[in-house]
Amino acid sequence: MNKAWHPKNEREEIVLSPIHAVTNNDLWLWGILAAILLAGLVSWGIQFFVTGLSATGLNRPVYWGLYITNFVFFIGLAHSGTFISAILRLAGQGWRKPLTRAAEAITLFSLPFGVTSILIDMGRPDRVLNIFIYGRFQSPLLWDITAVSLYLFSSVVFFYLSLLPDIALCRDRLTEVPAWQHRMYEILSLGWTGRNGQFERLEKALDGMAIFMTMLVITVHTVVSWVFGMTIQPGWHTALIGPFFLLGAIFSGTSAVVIVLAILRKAYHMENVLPVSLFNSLRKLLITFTLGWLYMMIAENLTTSYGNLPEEMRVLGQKTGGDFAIMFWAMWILVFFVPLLIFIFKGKDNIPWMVGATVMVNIGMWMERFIVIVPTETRPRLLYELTKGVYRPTLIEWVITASLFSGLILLYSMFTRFFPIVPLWETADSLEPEENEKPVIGFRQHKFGATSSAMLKGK
Amino acid sequence: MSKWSMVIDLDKCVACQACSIACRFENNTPVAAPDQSEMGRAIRWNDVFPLPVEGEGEYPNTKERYITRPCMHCENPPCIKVCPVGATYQDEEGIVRQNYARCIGCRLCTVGCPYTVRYFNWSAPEWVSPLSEHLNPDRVEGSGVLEGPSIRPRGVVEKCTYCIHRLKKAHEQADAEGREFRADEYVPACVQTCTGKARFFGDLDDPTSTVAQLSQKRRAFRLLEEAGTNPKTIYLQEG
Amino acid sequence: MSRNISRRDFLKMGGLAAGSAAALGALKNVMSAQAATESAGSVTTAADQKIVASTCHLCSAGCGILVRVANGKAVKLEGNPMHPINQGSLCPKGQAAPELLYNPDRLTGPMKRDRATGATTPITWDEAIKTVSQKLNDLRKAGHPEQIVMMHGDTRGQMRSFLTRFMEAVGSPNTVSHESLNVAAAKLGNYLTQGVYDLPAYDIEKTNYILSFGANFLEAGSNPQRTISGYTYLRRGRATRGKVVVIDPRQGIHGAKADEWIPIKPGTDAALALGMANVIIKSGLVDADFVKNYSFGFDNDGKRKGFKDFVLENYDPAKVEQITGVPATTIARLAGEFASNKPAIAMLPGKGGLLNGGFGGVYAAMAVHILNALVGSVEKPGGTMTQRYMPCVEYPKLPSDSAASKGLKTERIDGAGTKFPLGRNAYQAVADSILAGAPVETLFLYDANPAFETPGGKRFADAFKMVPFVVSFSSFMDESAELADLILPEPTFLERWGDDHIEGLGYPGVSLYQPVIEPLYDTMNTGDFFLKVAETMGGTVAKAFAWKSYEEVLQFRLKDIGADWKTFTELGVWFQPGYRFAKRGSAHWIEEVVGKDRMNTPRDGYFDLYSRELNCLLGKKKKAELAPLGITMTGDGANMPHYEATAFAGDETEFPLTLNVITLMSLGPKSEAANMPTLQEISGMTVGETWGSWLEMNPETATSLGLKDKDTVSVESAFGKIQTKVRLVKALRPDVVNLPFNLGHTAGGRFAKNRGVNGLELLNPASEPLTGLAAFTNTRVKVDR
Amino acid sequence: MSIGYLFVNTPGIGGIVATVVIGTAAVIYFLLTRWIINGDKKEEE
Repeated sequence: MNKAWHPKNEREEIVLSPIHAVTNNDLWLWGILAAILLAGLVSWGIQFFVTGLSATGLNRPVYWGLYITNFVFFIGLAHSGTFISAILRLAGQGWRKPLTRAAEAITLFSLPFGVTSILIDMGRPDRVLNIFIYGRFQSPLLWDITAVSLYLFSSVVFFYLSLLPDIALCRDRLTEVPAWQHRMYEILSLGWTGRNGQFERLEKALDGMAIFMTMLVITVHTVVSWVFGMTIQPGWHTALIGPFFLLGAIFSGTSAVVIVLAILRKAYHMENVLPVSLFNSLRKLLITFTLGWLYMMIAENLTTSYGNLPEEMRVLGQKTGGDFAIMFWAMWILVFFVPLLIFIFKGKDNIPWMVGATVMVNIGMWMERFIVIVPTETRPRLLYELTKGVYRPTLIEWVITASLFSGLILLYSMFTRFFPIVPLWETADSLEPEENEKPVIGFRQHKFGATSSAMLKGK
Repeated sequence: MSKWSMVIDLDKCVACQACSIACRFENNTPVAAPDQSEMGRAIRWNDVFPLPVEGEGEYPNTKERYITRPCMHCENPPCIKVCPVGATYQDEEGIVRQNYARCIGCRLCTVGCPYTVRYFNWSAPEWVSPLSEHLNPDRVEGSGVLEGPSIRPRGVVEKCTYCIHRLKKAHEQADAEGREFRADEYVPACVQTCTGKARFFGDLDDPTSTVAQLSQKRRAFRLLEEAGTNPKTIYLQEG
Repeated sequence: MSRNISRRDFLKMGGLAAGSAAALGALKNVMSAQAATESAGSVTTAADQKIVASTCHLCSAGCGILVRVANGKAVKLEGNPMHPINQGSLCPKGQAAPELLYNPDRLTGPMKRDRATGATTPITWDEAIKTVSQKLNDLRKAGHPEQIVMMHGDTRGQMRSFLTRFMEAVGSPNTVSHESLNVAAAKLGNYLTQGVYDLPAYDIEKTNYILSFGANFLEAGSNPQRTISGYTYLRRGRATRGKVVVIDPRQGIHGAKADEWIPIKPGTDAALALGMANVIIKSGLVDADFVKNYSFGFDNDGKRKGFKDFVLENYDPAKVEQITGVPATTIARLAGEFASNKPAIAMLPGKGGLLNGGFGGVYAAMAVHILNALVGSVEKPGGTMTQRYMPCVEYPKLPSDSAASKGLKTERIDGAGTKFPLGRNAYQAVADSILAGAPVETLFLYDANPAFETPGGKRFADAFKMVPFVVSFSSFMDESAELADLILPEPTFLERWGDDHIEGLGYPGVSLYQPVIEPLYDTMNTGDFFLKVAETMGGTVAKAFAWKSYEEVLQFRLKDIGADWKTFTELGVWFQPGYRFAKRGSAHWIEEVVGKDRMNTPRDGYFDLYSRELNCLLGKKKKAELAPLGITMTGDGANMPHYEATAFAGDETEFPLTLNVITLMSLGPKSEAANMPTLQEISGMTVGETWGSWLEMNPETATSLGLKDKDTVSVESAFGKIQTKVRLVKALRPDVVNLPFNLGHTAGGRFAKNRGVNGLELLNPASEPLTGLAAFTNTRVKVDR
Repeated sequence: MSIGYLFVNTPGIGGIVATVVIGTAAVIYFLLTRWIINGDKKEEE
């Protein structure tokens, strides 16, 4: 078959190098991650077939715990990619290009675990089809299902499209990879030939989708929050919960990108491909988000405490001075104080500091999800005195949680071994072939009107 | 069509818990083992508990308050709004019902209910033999329908149904005898057993019914009225 | 390009496949609209069903029940609307009764137990009957039938007289009722004043004002369901709402429902009552007609001091305030309200000593009941009533029997009437006598679990070791049955014949137990057992019991109630409604209302404000002789109700808190109820506890002891030490702590065993010297981590 | 019974909405992909 034309990119060597071979270290890493994943599967098996949710620390009135926290967190994490590649694309931020794929990959791989979390939390996962057969659109859960699955689907496509040229590149360049792998490239590349019309349309399509994706991002995390917001429970029933969830999502998502980039950069020696400047730009964004988070926090809690409704205050009390005080203030430190200081004073040109800070942010954001969900349940409007909710997650819950995270990492790291994690065509100097360039066999002769000569030079 | 309602006179309620237990034996809710009960997984559709009073006094000028709480059978039930599959729904007689056969156990309704009257089967109900001998044989079943005292599978939500099976039996009786069903032909188990005769039950739409009249008393109030759920379980204040 | 095409097709197919499945399902649904709202669910039920009327036996109220029997299984109990006590209601104990019937830990047949190994081996009923009759005959031959002792619990109806008759036929005076654990104090208080040895019945429905002296009448009085029915009628059943004042160190539910709660210092009720009497007399609010014409000893008479002066001199409210901790102003106000809102009731508790009394409980009971007399509430609508009973056909006279009559002349083993001059039963004291060497050859335990339910019950474990032959009729392997030689399980009350008097309403009534289903196991009604034993024993005993079955005994005794047996079994209850109040001074009054039970003094219809019965007993006694009876007062004062400072066990500085063991509505008074899982689950409702004990303590006290809510603490008295969880309760005197009763079983079944702690282990095991009452609240404890 | 009421209350509607949305997306994305791949196609012949 005919090889496609590929835009020139001097980073090609470095970017493709990780794909050539799977090292022993990889196998070790994957082995461990797989083991944890397996442990999680077993635990879930036990919960599903033997014990039911009685294996968890859940009770009345704390009906939701770790699983739902994970659900919200993973969906939040998923916003990294779309934010970087879609929103920044619309904003015409050129610097984003090298890290778009790395970011989108996070989206791609964390979404499924968000969905899984829901299934794990259900009392009757075996009846999941009922949602489609008897689904009531009045229920926020339906909005969730629709939005999230559409989001998942769209990100796959968005991701796949922007990957197409590079798959084709792998197909053409990586001739020494195992046959099956090469076959995979061939199939997935859909016979991409790199005609510049294809590139034009691809760009168009991606621009269009970027708009759609941006809408989706907002919708998705808002409806996720509405699962809580549409009840009349103190602490949940606030219009702010949507925007807050959204901001939190983008915040933790972007932080995740920083971590991933740093790792890739180190592991795959991409110092030049992923320059420090990237981190500096992200740093500016992160500072904004940190302050945004503060703004949301103040807006929410100030409103609550001025309104001073007893049931709301009971929940707030649980956070600031009650059973969750330690976690609450730890969250403040992890999400706000320390990261902000680091971002401002230490983060510039300093990747380790950035990583440290962003790791904190992600841990903190996970806590925040937990603190949004559980304290409210521990102080129901009516029985708050007698059914003071106490929630102690069980081992099974923790194991399953861990397995979800390791699953995410596993998929991600495997992906980086089979596909270029930095988009080559996007970061190419130009999508227009230069004069002196040997045109690939095929149609380009028309364009340059030098068919025969081109033919001759061709081989 | 009747609109069923319960009025509970807290001045006559002596917090004896007979309602709680009558309900258990009528509706086959399982006993919660010590550890489960300790965790707050006990299932008593009608629960009795001390009602905390905001700013209650100090000894000796302090007063304990108690309240008994079945499902409120709200006219505007928050639980029904959020159910993704219509497993919980309000029937034409205003009773908020629960179909164990359809419930997917997402627990959106349990967190949605401000009265926490909805209970989840963390594990399948069990009775040490021969305790299972005393289970109420009444069942409300059909294709894709499992309600009332029917034994619940694990992982679904259950709740007070104003003893829906009693209502259905009363209806059938009336039909069998080929006559009109009368509202006074049925009361839930908790109302029947109430030691203080503190519970009244009937048709709120019938202006002559006891509940309709009591609901107009100055002492009448509803739990969490501010929540706008408009319960059909109505209370009468103490004193 | 062919590959591309095939790929497209693939995509296409995939895309379609994805949706279709679910979409179809959903569509199908929309077509068959409203599938959710009008569910096809139809109701089905058991094929054969019946309703059987019977009586509940889980507390002393004896409510009427209608049992729903479906496919031969007792599935649900409802209150019997015909029954005047509960009028269709039923408390949680009754509702949970199926858990007693179908309890996995029930004893399934007679067995004998090897003392050495403790191993039990099944035996046949014939064997059991032979063994027992053999034993009894031997003792009769040996000329010591009095060494046969029968301890029975709250056994009413015909069974009580039946057991007594059996013991008399055999020749033993030692039928010991457990009333010394609860109702005896009130009965004696009533006896020493009104001359009736019974609990006063209260016309709650018609009264205007209730002074409850720790009667705890909404949870655990002698007849909670009757008092609840009356209470709710008093509150909301009629035009004017009666006032209720609760005097109790613990608020509890009855205090919470009352209009006023007076947290009184434990053991000072007598002083409070007399303080009120003082005010009532001083302010001339006494019912002049009653005290002048129908009561004895109001005014001084010759050298005898009258009640009036005695009270005026000794119980000025200011002084009473010092004793009781109740402000003098409050005392005066309550007394005024009480006397000027007639009809009014001063209510006695049907519980150990006084709920908050302990020693001196009888004087307190007298003082409280006298308040009724002063305001003329005795035998008045809205006042007190005298319990009447259904006419029962007299048993045929016992055939004369030398061995028996000899045995019957001996002193009672429990010291009632001798060691305890006023006492009629001293249940808990049996252990002491045995340990002190009193010869007991055979001990029957019917509906009794003394090893658990008495203060310091562990003594019975040792006592039983000294008794060669102990027989238990318990349906469960409880603490006492565990120590018996023969365990002859009786069926639960849902499987056997029996009856119960209807008490608390004044008018007579009787209520029936009948087997609602065939007995589940190889059990035997103890009545039938003793009939068979009598038959096997032969001789006079056999003659005295010429009935085939206990059911026949019932039919014989209840022939004259006015209902034929068939009607009675259908209704499950029969009574003569409408209490007839006797006119003061009428023959009716003298025969049935005032003085009818007096043993040593004239039955002249005078209500004793100055107890002539006590005078016969104590009149001659010197200070030195009174002291051992726990009486410091001398002369006339000793014969009148007065305040005796409670002799607390435990030095106040070392043991600062008074322990109060409370009975719960949920678990109730009966051991077997503790093995009903549902009741265990709900027992701690008031504090949010479940399946275990808790110690109620006032927050102030906790802070001073450095304790937090839910801390594990050790509670220690001079008699024992236990570990439990402390729960803070605001509505409780800071110097009192409470432990719930009927928890902390060491036997009795899987649900009862090792759940919480038994507070009675901490209590002073001594009996009240004058009356032989067990003292439930004169023990001090200390609490620490 | 307003349309709106029926819409939110009729069982299954939600399921249909969800599936339809996803379904439509599927078709659109499929066409989109094909459109991209076919960039400059005509010139080929």
